[in-house]
Amino acid sequence: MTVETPTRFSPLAAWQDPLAQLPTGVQVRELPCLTQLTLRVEPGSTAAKAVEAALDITLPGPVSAEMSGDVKALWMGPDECLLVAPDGPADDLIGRLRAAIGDEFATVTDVSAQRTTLALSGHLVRTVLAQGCAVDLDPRVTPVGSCLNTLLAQAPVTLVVRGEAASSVWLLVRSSFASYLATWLVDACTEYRDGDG
Amino acid sequence: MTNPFRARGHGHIDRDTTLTFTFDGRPYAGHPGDTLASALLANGVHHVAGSSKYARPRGVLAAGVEEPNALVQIEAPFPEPMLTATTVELYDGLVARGLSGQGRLSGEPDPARYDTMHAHCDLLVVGAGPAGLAATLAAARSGVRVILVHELPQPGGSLLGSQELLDGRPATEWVGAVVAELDTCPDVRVLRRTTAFGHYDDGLVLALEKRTDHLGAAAPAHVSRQRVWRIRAKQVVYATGAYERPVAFDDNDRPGIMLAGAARTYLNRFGVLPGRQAVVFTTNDSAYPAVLELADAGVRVAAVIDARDDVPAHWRTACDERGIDIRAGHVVTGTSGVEHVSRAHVAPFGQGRLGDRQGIDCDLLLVSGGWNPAVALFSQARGSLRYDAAIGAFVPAQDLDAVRTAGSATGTFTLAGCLADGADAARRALSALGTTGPTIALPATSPQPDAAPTRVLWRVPSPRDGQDGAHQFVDLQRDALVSDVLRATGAGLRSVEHVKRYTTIGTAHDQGRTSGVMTSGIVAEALGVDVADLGTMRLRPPAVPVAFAAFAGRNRGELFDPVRVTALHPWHVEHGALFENVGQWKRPWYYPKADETMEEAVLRECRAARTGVAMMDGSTLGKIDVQGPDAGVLLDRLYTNMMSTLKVGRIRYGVMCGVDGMALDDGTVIRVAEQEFLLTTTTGNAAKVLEWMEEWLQTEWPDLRVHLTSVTEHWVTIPLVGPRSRDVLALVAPGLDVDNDAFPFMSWRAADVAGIPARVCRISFSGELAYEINVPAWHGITVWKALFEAGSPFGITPYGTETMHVLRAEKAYPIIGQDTDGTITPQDLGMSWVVSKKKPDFIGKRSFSRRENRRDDRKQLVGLLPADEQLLLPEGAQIIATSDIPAPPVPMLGHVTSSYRSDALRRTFALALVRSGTQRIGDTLYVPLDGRTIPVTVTDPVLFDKEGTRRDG
Amino acid sequence: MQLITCPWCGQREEIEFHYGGQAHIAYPEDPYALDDEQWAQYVFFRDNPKGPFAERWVHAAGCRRWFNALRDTVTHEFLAVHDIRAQHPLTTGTAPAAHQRKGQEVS
Amino acid sequence: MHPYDNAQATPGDVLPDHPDFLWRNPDPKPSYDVVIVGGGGHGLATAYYLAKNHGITDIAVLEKGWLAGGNMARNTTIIRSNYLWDESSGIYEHSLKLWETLEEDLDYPILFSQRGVLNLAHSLQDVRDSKRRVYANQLNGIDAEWLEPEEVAEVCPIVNTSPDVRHPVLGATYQPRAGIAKHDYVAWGFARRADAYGIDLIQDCEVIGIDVQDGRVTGVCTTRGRIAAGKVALAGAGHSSVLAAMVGLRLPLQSHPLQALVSELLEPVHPTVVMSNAVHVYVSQAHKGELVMGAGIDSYNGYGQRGSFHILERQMAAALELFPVFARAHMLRTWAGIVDVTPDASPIVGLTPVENLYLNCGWGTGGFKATPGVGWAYAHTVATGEPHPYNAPFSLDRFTTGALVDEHGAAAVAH
Repeated sequence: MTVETPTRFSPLAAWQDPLAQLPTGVQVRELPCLTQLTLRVEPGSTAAKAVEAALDITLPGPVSAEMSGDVKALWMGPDECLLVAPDGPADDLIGRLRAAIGDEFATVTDVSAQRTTLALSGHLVRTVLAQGCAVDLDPRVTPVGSCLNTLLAQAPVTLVVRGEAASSVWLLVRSSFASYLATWLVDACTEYRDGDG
Repeated sequence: MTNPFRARGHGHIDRDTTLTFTFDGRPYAGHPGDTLASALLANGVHHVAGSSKYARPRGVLAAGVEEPNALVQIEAPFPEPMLTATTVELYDGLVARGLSGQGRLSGEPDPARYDTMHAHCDLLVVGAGPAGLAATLAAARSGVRVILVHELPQPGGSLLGSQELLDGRPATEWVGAVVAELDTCPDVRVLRRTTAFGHYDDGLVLALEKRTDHLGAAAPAHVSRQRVWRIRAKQVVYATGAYERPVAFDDNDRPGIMLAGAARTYLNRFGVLPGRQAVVFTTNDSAYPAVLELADAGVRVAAVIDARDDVPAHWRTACDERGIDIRAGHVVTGTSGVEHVSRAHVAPFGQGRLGDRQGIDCDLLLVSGGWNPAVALFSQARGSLRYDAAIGAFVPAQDLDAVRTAGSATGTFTLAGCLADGADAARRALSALGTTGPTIALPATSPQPDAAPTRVLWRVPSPRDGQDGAHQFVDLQRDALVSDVLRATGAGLRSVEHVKRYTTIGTAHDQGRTSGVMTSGIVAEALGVDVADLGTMRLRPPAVPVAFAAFAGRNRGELFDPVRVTALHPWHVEHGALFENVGQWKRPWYYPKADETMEEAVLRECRAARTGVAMMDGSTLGKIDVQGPDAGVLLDRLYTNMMSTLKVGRIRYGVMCGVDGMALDDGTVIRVAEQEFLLTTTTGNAAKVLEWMEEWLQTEWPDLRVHLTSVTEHWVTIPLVGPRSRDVLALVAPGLDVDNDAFPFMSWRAADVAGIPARVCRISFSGELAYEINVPAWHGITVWKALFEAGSPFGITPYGTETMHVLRAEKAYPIIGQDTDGTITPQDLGMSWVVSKKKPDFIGKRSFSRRENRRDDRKQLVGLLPADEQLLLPEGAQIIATSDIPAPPVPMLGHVTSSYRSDALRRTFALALVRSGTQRIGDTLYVPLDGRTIPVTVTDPVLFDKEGTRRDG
Repeated sequence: MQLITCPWCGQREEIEFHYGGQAHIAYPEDPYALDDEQWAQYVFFRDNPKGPFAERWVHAAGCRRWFNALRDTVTHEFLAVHDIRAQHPLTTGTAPAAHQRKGQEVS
Repeated sequence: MHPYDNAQATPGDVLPDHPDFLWRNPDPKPSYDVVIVGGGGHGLATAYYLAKNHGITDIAVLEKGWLAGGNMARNTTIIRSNYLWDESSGIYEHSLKLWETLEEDLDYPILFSQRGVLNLAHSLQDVRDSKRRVYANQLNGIDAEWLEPEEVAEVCPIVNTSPDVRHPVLGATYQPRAGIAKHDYVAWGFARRADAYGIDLIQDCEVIGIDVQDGRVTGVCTTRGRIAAGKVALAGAGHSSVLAAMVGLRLPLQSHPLQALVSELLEPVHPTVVMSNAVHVYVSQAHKGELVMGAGIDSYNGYGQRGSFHILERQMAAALELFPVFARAHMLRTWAGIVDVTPDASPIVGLTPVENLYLNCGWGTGGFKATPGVGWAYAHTVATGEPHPYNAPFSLDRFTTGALVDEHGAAAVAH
C-alpha cells in the first residue's frame, strides 16, 4: 500500500492566514520546502574551489550570503555554509557536490526539513525585528547581503538581509520553533494593526 | 472646579482642557501638563500622605523623581502601588490615594501590554535640559547616530522650571528650535517620557518609556503601556542634572516645606503657587531666583534666611526692590504647624551656636541646602566620584572612555556653563568615536553675576534636643532622624553602608537622593572625619523604580519560553493527546479515550505494544550527523564502547560519560556510510551533547577530520512497536524485505515507506519487535497517517511518553536523568557490557579507577517488586533495610527511580538505585511510606522477557 | 549584559554565548600516568583569578565556534579574543569542564 | 512572649531597633591565637562559636571592607534544610536547629520567621526529584512534605497553579520550619556577641598575604600590617580562591555573580517563600513588605559584584508566570554578590595541606542558611584541628576520591 501523491506539510502550513493578515508594513510569507544542505568545507581549499566551480558561485565570507544564483549560499560558520536551492530532490544536488568534492575532506548533509524559510518585507520589518533581536539592523551596519546567525525572541534564527528599500529579509527558523516564532511575530505586529502599518 | 493656587501667565499646561481626578476620595480638577503633585498643589492640597513609621502628615518636597514624601497608590484605571505624585502625569479619571508605608497590588490580571525594543547609536544623551540639548545638537550636526532620552513629556529639563532667557527670548523657544532641528535629522531619535534606569556592561543602557500612562483609561489596548529600551551606545553623555538637598532642622517634615527649586518648577512649569506666604531658607545662591520669581508671581516672601554671613549684593538688591527681608547668618531651627507648616523659627547661627529665636508665619517654607549632581547612572557605569567640598556634594571624578557627564551632573550649575559643558561633552564623545562635528553656536544667556560660595550645612542644631536631632528628619520616606544616625555612630558604626542599614536611610523609593549625602555629612561630623574619606552610599540600579511587567515585556504566557513541537503535533492535538513538557518540547504523554483515566490509557497503550502494534512520535530525539574520515575515531573517544567497528547498515547502542565517569547521555548510533554516522541523543540533552562533542572536537582534537551537524528537526522519527509491527511495515513498505534474516535486529535499511524515501531502523526500546521509521519532517504526517491506516486492522495504537517509559522499564532500559542523577556510572546501571575494555582511553574512563568508583557498595540499578502486587511505589521513595523505621537519621540504601503498573507483568514494579544492589537480589527491603514500611523484593532489573525472545517477533 | 566579540561574527550579546571556563587546560596526554590527585586537578580544579583570565567561550547561537578570550573578571572587559585554530593549534586545546550547566537548549 | 519574637510576624511590621551598642573598632594587635579571614556571616559565627563552645577568645576577624558587607548583605535570606543528601541535610538541619534558638542565643531580634518554603516542581522529572528529596528528608528527621498543586495554592494563594501555563506547577516540596531572617540583624547579632567576648573585629583590613613556615601557617599580612596567628581560618566566600592562592593552594571553585533585588513595600500578599528552579526565581516578602527575589547565577566568572541584565529580565518574566499579581510591583534596587561554586554544588569545610590553615568556602548560593551551622562546625574544626562530623564529608579531598556530594543533579534546587 502506498500513497500515490504524498503531501508535504511545511511547519507553518497552518499559519498562512494569520500571516497574510499582518499589517502592510510587515509582509510575511513562508517559502516552504526549499532544499537546504549544510556544506562543511575549509574556505579556499581544493574542495571549496571544486564546490564553487560545480555550483558556479563564490562561497560567502563571514556574516554574508551569496544570494544571486539558484543555489544560494548562507554563511553559518568559518567552514560552514547553508546551501539553499529551490524545492526539489536534495539528492541530486548532494550527488553533484560530492562528486565535485571527490576525495577531499568536505561534507554535505541534507537538512532541508530542519528549517523553514520566511520572507519578510515592508517598512516596519526592522522595527518589528528590533523588538526581539539585539543585532543592529541599520543598513550601514548590517547591509544587504548580510547573513546572521542570531537569536530572535529566544529562538535561534538565520537572518539574511535581501533588500534595503523594502527592508526585505529572509528568516530561517528551526522547524520546531516555527510555530512559536510565528506566534511571536503576529503578537509583535499588534501595535501596528490600527492603520499604523 | 477651579484651581485656587494657579498663577496666571505661568506654566506649560493646557488650561483649555480640564481633567478631573480623585484623590483620597475627593474630586479635583487639573490640566494636561500637570503631574498629580502639581494638580494637588494647585488645589491647595499639601497633605498627601502619612509617614510610614510615625504617621506624621507629609506633603510634597520635590518636583521630580527625588520626591521622598508624596507617595501615592493609583487605584484607577488600574491599581499600581507606590508612585511618586511628582512623576505621575495627570489624566482624566485618575483615582489615587496617599500612601503611608505599603502599596497595594491588584488581585486582577494587568490587562496592559509591555514590550522591549533594541536600539543602537553612536551617542546616547540622557537628559534634555540645557546640557543634554546642547550635546545632542552638537552630535546631531556631526551626522552620527544619536538617541536622546528624557523623562518629561516635553524637552527642556530644568529650563521648563525657570524663567531663564536664551538669546533674549524665553529659553523654551530655544528648546523648541533645537527639537525642531533634531526632528529633521534622520539619525536622531528623541524618546520623551523615557527614563534611563540602568547602565550595564559595554554601553548597554536600559530606559523605560511610559507610552500610554498619561492617557489613563483612554490608553489604546494594542499599544504597549511601557517599553524597555535596550540601547547599545558607543558613547554616553549623562546630562541628568542635579537634585537639590534639604537641610535638617527640627520638624523639617511638615507639609508646606519644599525644596526651593521645586517651588520654582511648580510656578514655571505648572503655573502653581505652592503657597501664599513663604519663608526661604538657603545656604547658597540657587534659591534666589526662586525667591524673585515667586515674589513676582504674587507669593509674599516673608524672609530669606541665608545661612551665609555674606549675601551677594545683587541678590540683596533684587530682594530689597521687592521688599523682601534677608537675614544673613541665620538658619531655620524648627517649624510649627498642625497639618501644614504655619511658622518657621529662625535664629542667628554663628560659631556653632544659635542666637535668639524668632517665629515667622508662613504657609510655605522653602529650603535649599545645595545641589547633588545626579550621578546614579554614571556610578552604575563604574564612574568614580570625588567629594567637592565647595558644593558639599559628590561629583564625577573624571570621564570614562565611553561615559561622560555634562551640565549640573558634573557640578556645573550656571546655565551658560551647562550649555557649554553639554557641547563640550559631545565634542569629546565625537572625538572618542573618531569623528568631529561643527562647532555649534550656543545661545547667549543673561548676564550672570559671579556665584557666591555655598555654605555646606547638613543640619542645624536643635534648640529642643541640642545635638540629639530627635526631631530632625534625614530620610523622610523611612522616617529616619538625625538621632538615628547618631545612635548608629554611637553603636560603633563607621561605614555609611552600616549606617544605612542601621537607620534604613536610603533604602526607600528615592534611594536617598535627598538624604544620602546629608547622612554622610552628619556621620562625618559625628566621627570627626572628612566626608571625602567616608564616601557616600552606593546607588544601585534601577535608578528609578520599574514595574516587573515592564522587565518581562512580551515574554509572558505562551511567549515566556519557546514551545517546540514536532511535525506530527497537529495530529496529536486532534487525537486528544495530553502533553508532557520535556525541556521546551511538547511531547504526547498519553492519548486517553473518552472517560479513560491515565492509568487505564497507559495500560491499554502498553497492551497494544506488547500484543499487537503501537506507534509513537519519537521526533524529539536529538539527531546528530557525524561525517568525515575520522568520524569513527571521534565516536570512539566519546562513547564508552567501540563505534568505529560498526558496519555500514548496522546500529549500536552507546553511552557517553563526562570526564568524571558519570553517565551523560545515551542513544543509538547508526552507520550510514563508511564516513557517516547518525547518532541519537535523549530529547532533553540534544543541545548539550552536540555542544559537548563540538567542544572536544574543536578545542581538543581539531586535527580530526569530522563534521557534526544537527539534523534533529530534519527527521520525523516514528517507532512502530509490537508483534504485529512487521506486518504493518510490510504493508506500507512493500519494497522492503522485512524478514528477520534479511533485516535483522540493530540494522537499518533505506526503503520507501508509504512512497516516501525513509530510513528504517530495527531497534527496540521496549524489547518488542520494533522498527523506527525516519522520514524528512515534511512527510512526517503523511507517513504517520499511512502507518496508522495500515495498522488499523491490527488495532494500531498511538502511545505517549508514559507508555514508552513503562515498556522500557520492564526491560530495565534506563532513562538518563531519571534512573541516573549525575552520580551514576554505566557500570552502576549494570551496563559494563557497554564499557569497552579494549579501547586505551575514552572520556570518563580514567575516573572509573578512582577510589569511590572502585567501592563494591556503590548504588546499582535493580528491580523492585512490592509484596503487594497492586501497590505502586512512588517514584523517589527511599529504601531501607529494616521493616521498622528507626529514629532519624534513618540509614537509606537508595531510592525508587521509576515505578509503574505493568500490564505485561500484571502487577506493579519499580527500578531503583540501591547500595550494593546486585548483591541484594532476592533480598527483601523496605520502602517507608506514610509511616509504615512496604516490603519489596530486590530483583534483577530486567523483569520482562529476560531472554529477549520477543525482539525478533 | 556583555557585548562579546566573536572572532567570526563580530560583536554579539552575551546571551548568544556559552561560557567554557578556563582556557588552555589540555586533556592529559596519558591520563593513566596521573595519580588520582593529579587527575582530580584536571577534572575539577580551575584557576579563579580576580583580574585578567584566559577563558573559553562558544558562540552557541551563532557560528557555534569555540574561541579563547582574555577577560578581566572584575571589570568584565574583554582584553582579547582569538580563534582557537589560528592562535592555538593542536597542543593548546582545552578541555570541557566536568559539569555543564543545566538548560533548555536547541539541537 | 518575647517582644522580639517575630516568628509569626506577617509582612508589614516595623523593623525592631538595633541595640545602642554593637562593637568596638579596635586596632589590630600584633598577634592572635586565631585569625579569621573574612568578616561575613560565616567568619563572625565562627568567631562566636569559637568563644562560646571552645573558650577561645584571642581572635581577630579581619574584614577587607565593612563587616558583613559581602554576600551576607546581598543574599535573599532563605533558610531551609531540605537538601537531598544525608551529608547536606545533616549540616543544614543542624543549622536550622540553631536558627530556631538563635534569637535568644544572640539576644538580637533577627526576625527569624518560619513561614515555610515551597520548592515548586514544573516537570515530571522535577516531581520525581522533589519527592525523592522529601522522602529522604523525612527519614533524616526533616519536616518535608510533598504538596499537590491545590495544596500549593492553599499555602500560597497567589501562585498561579493553573494547568494552562507554559510550565505548570505540578506540585511542590514544602518545609514548614524553613523561612527567612533579617540578614544584617543576624550578622550584627553574631558580631556584637563576638565583640563582647573580646574578639577583635577589624574592618578595612584586607589580607594580602599568608605566611607559612615549614608547612605551618604563622600569620597574615594585611593592609594594616602583619598579624601573627596560631591558626588561620579562611572564610572569604567569593574571594576564597584569591586567598588560597596566597599559599599556592588551588581550589575547585569558580566565583560567579549572583543577582538579587527588592521591590517597594507592599501590603502582605505572599505568606511564604517560593522557589522555582525550573523557571529560575525565588521570592519571599520580607518583614516590612518588600518582595525579595533572587535569580539564576550569571554563567561567567566575575568579581565585580554585578551581573548581566538578561538574568534579571528573565527573572521578572518568570516571576510573573508564577505570580501574575506582581505585574505592577516595582523593582526598587538590584545588586549582586560573588558566589564561589564547587563542581558538586556542596561546600568545602575543613583542613588544608597547610598546617593550622583551615578552609570554609564553596557555599555557592547556600551560605546564608548555613551560617550558624557552619560557624559551629568550623569552630570545632579550628579549635580541635579535626573536622566535626557535620563537615567531615565536605573535605577538599573528596574531589580526589570521587566521594562528591552532588547537590545539583538530584536535588535540582539551588539556593
